[in-house]
Amino acid sequence: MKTRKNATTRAEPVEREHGLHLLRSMIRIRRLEDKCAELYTTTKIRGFLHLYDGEEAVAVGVLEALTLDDAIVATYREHGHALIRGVSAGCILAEMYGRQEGCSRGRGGSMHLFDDRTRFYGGNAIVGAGLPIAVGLALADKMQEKSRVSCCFFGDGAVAEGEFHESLNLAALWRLPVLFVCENNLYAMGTALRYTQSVTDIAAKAASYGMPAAAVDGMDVLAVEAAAHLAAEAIRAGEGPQFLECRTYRFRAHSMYDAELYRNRAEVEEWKKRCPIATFTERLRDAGQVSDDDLAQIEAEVAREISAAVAFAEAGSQEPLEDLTRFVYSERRMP
Amino acid sequence: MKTRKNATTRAEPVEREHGLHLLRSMIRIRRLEDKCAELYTTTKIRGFLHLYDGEEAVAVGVLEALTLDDAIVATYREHGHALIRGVSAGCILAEMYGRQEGCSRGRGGSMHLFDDRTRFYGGNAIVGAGLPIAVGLALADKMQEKSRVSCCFFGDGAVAEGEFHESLNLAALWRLPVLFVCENNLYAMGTALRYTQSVTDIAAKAASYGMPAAAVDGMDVLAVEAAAHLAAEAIRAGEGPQFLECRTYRFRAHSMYDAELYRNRAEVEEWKKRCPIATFTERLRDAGQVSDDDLAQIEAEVAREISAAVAFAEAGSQEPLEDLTRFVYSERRMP
Amino acid sequence: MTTTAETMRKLTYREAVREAIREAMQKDERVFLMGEDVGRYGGCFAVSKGLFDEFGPERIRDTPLSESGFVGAGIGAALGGMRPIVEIMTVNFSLLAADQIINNAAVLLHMSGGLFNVPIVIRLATGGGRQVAAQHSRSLEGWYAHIPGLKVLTPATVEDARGMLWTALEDPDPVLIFENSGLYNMEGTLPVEAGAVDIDRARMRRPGRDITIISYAASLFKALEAAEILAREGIEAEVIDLRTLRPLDDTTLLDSVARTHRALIVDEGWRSGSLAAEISARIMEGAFYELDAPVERLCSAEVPLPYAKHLEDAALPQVDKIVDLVRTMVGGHG
Amino acid sequence: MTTTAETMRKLTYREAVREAIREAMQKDERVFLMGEDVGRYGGCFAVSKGLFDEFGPERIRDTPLSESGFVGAGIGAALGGMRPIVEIMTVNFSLLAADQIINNAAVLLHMSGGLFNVPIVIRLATGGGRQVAAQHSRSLEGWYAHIPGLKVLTPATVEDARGMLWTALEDPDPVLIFENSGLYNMEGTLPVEAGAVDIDRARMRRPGRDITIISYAASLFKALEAAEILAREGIEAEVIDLRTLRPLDDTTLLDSVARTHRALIVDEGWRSGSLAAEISARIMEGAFYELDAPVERLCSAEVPLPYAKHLEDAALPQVDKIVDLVRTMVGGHG
Ligand SMILES: Cc1ncc(C[n+]2csc(CCOP(=O)(O)OP(=O)(O)O)c2C)c(N)n1
Ligand SMILES: Cc1ncc(C[n+]2csc(CCOP(=O)(O)OP(=O)(O)O)c2C)c(N)n1
Ligand SMILES: [Mg+2]
Ligand SMILES: [Mg+2]
Repeated sequence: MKTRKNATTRAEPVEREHGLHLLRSMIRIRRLEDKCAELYTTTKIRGFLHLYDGEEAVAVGVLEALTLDDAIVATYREHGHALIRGVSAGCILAEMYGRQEGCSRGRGGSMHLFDDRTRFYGGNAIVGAGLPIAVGLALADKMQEKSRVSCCFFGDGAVAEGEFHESLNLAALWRLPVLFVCENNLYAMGTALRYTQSVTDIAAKAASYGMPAAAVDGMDVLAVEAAAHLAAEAIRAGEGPQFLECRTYRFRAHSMYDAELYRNRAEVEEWKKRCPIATFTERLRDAGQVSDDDLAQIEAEVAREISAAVAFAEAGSQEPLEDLTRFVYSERRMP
Repeated sequence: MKTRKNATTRAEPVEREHGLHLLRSMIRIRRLEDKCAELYTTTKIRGFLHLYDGEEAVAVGVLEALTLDDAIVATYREHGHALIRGVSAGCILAEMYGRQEGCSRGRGGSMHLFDDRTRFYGGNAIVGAGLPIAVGLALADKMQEKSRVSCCFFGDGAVAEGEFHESLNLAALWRLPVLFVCENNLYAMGTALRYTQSVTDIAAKAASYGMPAAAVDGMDVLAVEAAAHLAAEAIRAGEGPQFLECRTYRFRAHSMYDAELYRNRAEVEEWKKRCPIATFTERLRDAGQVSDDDLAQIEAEVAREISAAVAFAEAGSQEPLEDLTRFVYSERRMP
Repeated sequence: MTTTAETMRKLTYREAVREAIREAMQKDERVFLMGEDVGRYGGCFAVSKGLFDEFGPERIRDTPLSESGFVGAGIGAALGGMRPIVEIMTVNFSLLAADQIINNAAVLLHMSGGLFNVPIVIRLATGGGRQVAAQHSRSLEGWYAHIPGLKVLTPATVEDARGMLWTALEDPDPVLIFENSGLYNMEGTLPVEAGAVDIDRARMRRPGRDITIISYAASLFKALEAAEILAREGIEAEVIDLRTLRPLDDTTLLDSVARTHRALIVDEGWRSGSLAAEISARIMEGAFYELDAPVERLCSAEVPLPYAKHLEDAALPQVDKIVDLVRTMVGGHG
Repeated sequence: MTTTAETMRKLTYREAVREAIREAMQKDERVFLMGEDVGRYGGCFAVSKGLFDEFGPERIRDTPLSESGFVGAGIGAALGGMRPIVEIMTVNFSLLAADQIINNAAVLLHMSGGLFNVPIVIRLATGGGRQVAAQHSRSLEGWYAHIPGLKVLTPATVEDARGMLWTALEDPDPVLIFENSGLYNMEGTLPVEAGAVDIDRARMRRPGRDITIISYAASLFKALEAAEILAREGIEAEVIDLRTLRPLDDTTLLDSVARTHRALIVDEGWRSGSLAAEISARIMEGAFYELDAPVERLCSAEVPLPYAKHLEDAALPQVDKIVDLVRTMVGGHG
């Protein structure tokens, strides 16, 4: 049972183009989330809305290590994952508008983004329920001798669920190509990790299944990327499942309903100093790899992307009522 | 996380009276089970029947460490536990005969023995489902500031269930007075432990919840007793839950339906050499603490107990049909 | 109940549940509340807000995300002499605890020949209509009502939200209380001295002579609204609130149908195998010769509830659909 | 189907299921069987006996006791291009997997707007009558039939036991096949060339004119036996085998009732909120004016099934009760 602890890449250099790409990716997520928050207050978006601010380095770093052939299973806090995976901001927003141009026809909303082209298997709003699915996707790959990774994102809260235990055991027992990514933001809704786990070291817990597990600084996109690369390589090399605990923090409330009674402002502010976007920008700037112009250009591009996405969503249409009962069952037999 | 491995008492002396008591207890279980098997072939007993032959040292050793105030939650392989706990062989057999004189009125059968006087909370036939109940019993004790132990028996197969994970975490997180006893007989029905667990060291798994865990030779009644005593003392001292893995083996088939295709005769024979009754008898004999007369006397007593029990069961009556719907709900309000 | 203005007061459904919990905990040391985010967060639907500060972490007990584990622990605690109120955030997550509820809580008393009863109260938010999509919008109260050994309560009014919890806590057996999340903000009035309520009887919420509309929880108010509209057209609908889905109170239903000779059931659950089907079947069995027309059901469309508002609205029973259906039923035959 | 003697052969229900699995696995590499003790043990009910030796541990895959985990893995494998047959030993243990079945398998296609279908087949043993007590004796097939997105099959005959599995494997959506454990030893004949069967229609298993008895699986044979007894008294009961509980084939039922004007449903499930209630309600809605008497239901007593044989027998629907009920129904009115 090896535990790769705190893999860090602080010292390693990063190519300018790659650095800008990572930065742009994180900013795209942040701006999309900001827009979502805004659209929620104007009631364009309804239902539950869970934002990813502060955690961008996790999705960006991990997805960088995967190819479009790999499969993704995410949670209800998945706008960023979908976006980086290649689902357009327009389709994502249209989904939250409840338009049929949305990536799930407007039926899923914020918590249930799906995309078949990029093997994005949702957007699952039952905590822990995505893990067995990822195990099964990996089982299918193994049985079909496909060298693909099935990557499952989930929160620290999911670790307490029985499905976590069953899934890790199955994946390790059968040596399946699963990448488990725990987005440990220290809280499950309003319940801090120390109130949910008798042992709060999640990577160590994962290692107890005989699965290589690493804990990384989830506020450091390069650290996440490096660890994810190592893990994905090990998986493709047939070494079985790998576990990544990304230690991160959510800057916003759990959902738009959350009054945040369970944590204090100071803690949030402390973490905000470690903002993955700000710190990475600083780092690139220190290395002379990004200029103010670059930044302005990125922001402008992203702003254009987001406003085009809003326009797309606004222009979207409603699925006809007659279609309500479509897709309860498939419309055709399968091959 | 301390793991007390292979606690052993080989060297320790045992008082004659106590030794005879333990031996008698194990023999009582064995003879009761033998009778059950016989009664099954004559169809006096029906349904599922799971026998405990080979594992007697576990129930006897563990229950020796507990008082009548403590609570027990067992599995469908629980005749021995009920018997040693103090449920009469007559009530147990009457239950398997489906008589209203049975400890569960004949409604539960072999898998569902219950007794309120001895806080014997069943006989649960859903693998793993007893663990959360034991956690809750312990929670009640803790909240009521009662210094009692809730002891839960379960098999190696249960370790794979999500409820195992949730229960161990809850018990450790809340420091509840639970004694978890895993009866590791190496098989869950026909599936060997190595096919169900990525890591087969169950005590180590338990320790990963931050819970003291010991693995003991489950064929050695003194070793089990000693480990159980230590664990129970720790629990009563407020040290929170403790875990005991008892490494044992079942000599008979999983149930009366099992063709035993999954293990070979040689393996069974090898284990039979370690029969907890035979080895303990030898040991007492070597120490000059038991004579052939003693043994003959025990066997005679037990034979009388069992035949009286059969007579009691045979003489039992059927619950009237009008009572079928009694106890779906309670017959009176509670205080 | 005759009460003067000063003995009545206003509060929301949410406050009513909270009060019931608080007072039960004050009165009975054995009572405690356990569930995800019931404590520090204040409860997913803010029901338990403030109780953590009042009663502390032992009795307002935040649990990990372990539905099976903590529901089972609730069962064990009930066996051990406590009176746990276990909150499952929404009925959707109760599927993770179905084993404990159905394999343990519902059977222990009967299977033990009467030795071990399980006085647990499980509270669950239920219902659709808030655009939270398929995995968060189920109405499974009728489905749970299939299981012998459970009692299933569905308080619609502020009075029942408060009183039923008390009654449930006095009940020796497992009780599931389904709180329709659409009702938490609803205001109602309550006598200052309100206490436990019976859970054995359905209740007529509006008298009528032309048809019986049978409903419960959130749909009840749609039925009442429809009844008002119909009244303006001269159709007098009697509206019955089931209140308890298991055991069902047949008498009140059959008596009503014997007067009106027509019945419509409005149920937010899916149609096939619904509680509405059960009621239709019971009327068939108990009042067939009283019927002037077939009993009809208005249920949710048989789809996982979609996020988009227009689709969700279309999937759920609505006032206009009730009105239309009643018009046809009353006008059509008889 | 006209077949000569030499093209027919005898086999048990158990063998029929086994053959279907074997042939599906031979024909389609994507098919595999996964579940507790399906491999080395030979299957809890010996259904898969011999298949492990034939296909090896990858395709006859023993799982740990992790119902939620391996059912979820089956869903994932289905999404990933395989055609898993997941065996849950008995329906009672499926409660541990209810989350995956209902929160995932049943909703993914609709919620994804048609993107992701889940071609999983889940086989579950069901039913009471073997003295294995409350936790092992439930009949929950009707209960699962409440859930949109699932298909629920209940093969009664050897032909259906074999053919329905094939059809299920060709189905793009999640299919639950409930095998009543009391039927495994039943022998039947089958054409040598038997293949897939339709799963869209109920089937008349015996024609009659006086009453329609609607049933499925093990109860079907009780209904048929009762019909024989009744025939000797001059009462001709038409017996319908539902075969598929979701989606229900109304047409066959309603056509029959339109001929007989009376109906009795025999269902091993508990009465309240049962599939039997659904059928009664559908007849109410679709054939009310055809009825000469109220539709009746014969279900299991609403108790956790007890171990003692006399109590268990009393709790389950039995031939003599069917006969008595039909006599009253046909004699009583109309
Ligand atoms: C099975 C289940 N139980 C409860 C919930 C309600 N719920 C939604 S998110 C959440 C907290 C999850 O925390 P975590 O896994 O850490 O993810 P995070 O929200 O922090 O990203 C809870 C309790 C749920 N969706 N599913
Ligand atoms: C949840 C659940 N799944 C499956 C079964 C069927 N079953 C009964 S006993 C058993 C094996 C359990 O093995 P283990 O826990 O090691 O206990 P042992 O029988 O060896 O004492 C299985 C699979 C069950 N009773 N409950
Ligand atoms: Mg979290
Ligand atoms: Mg075992």
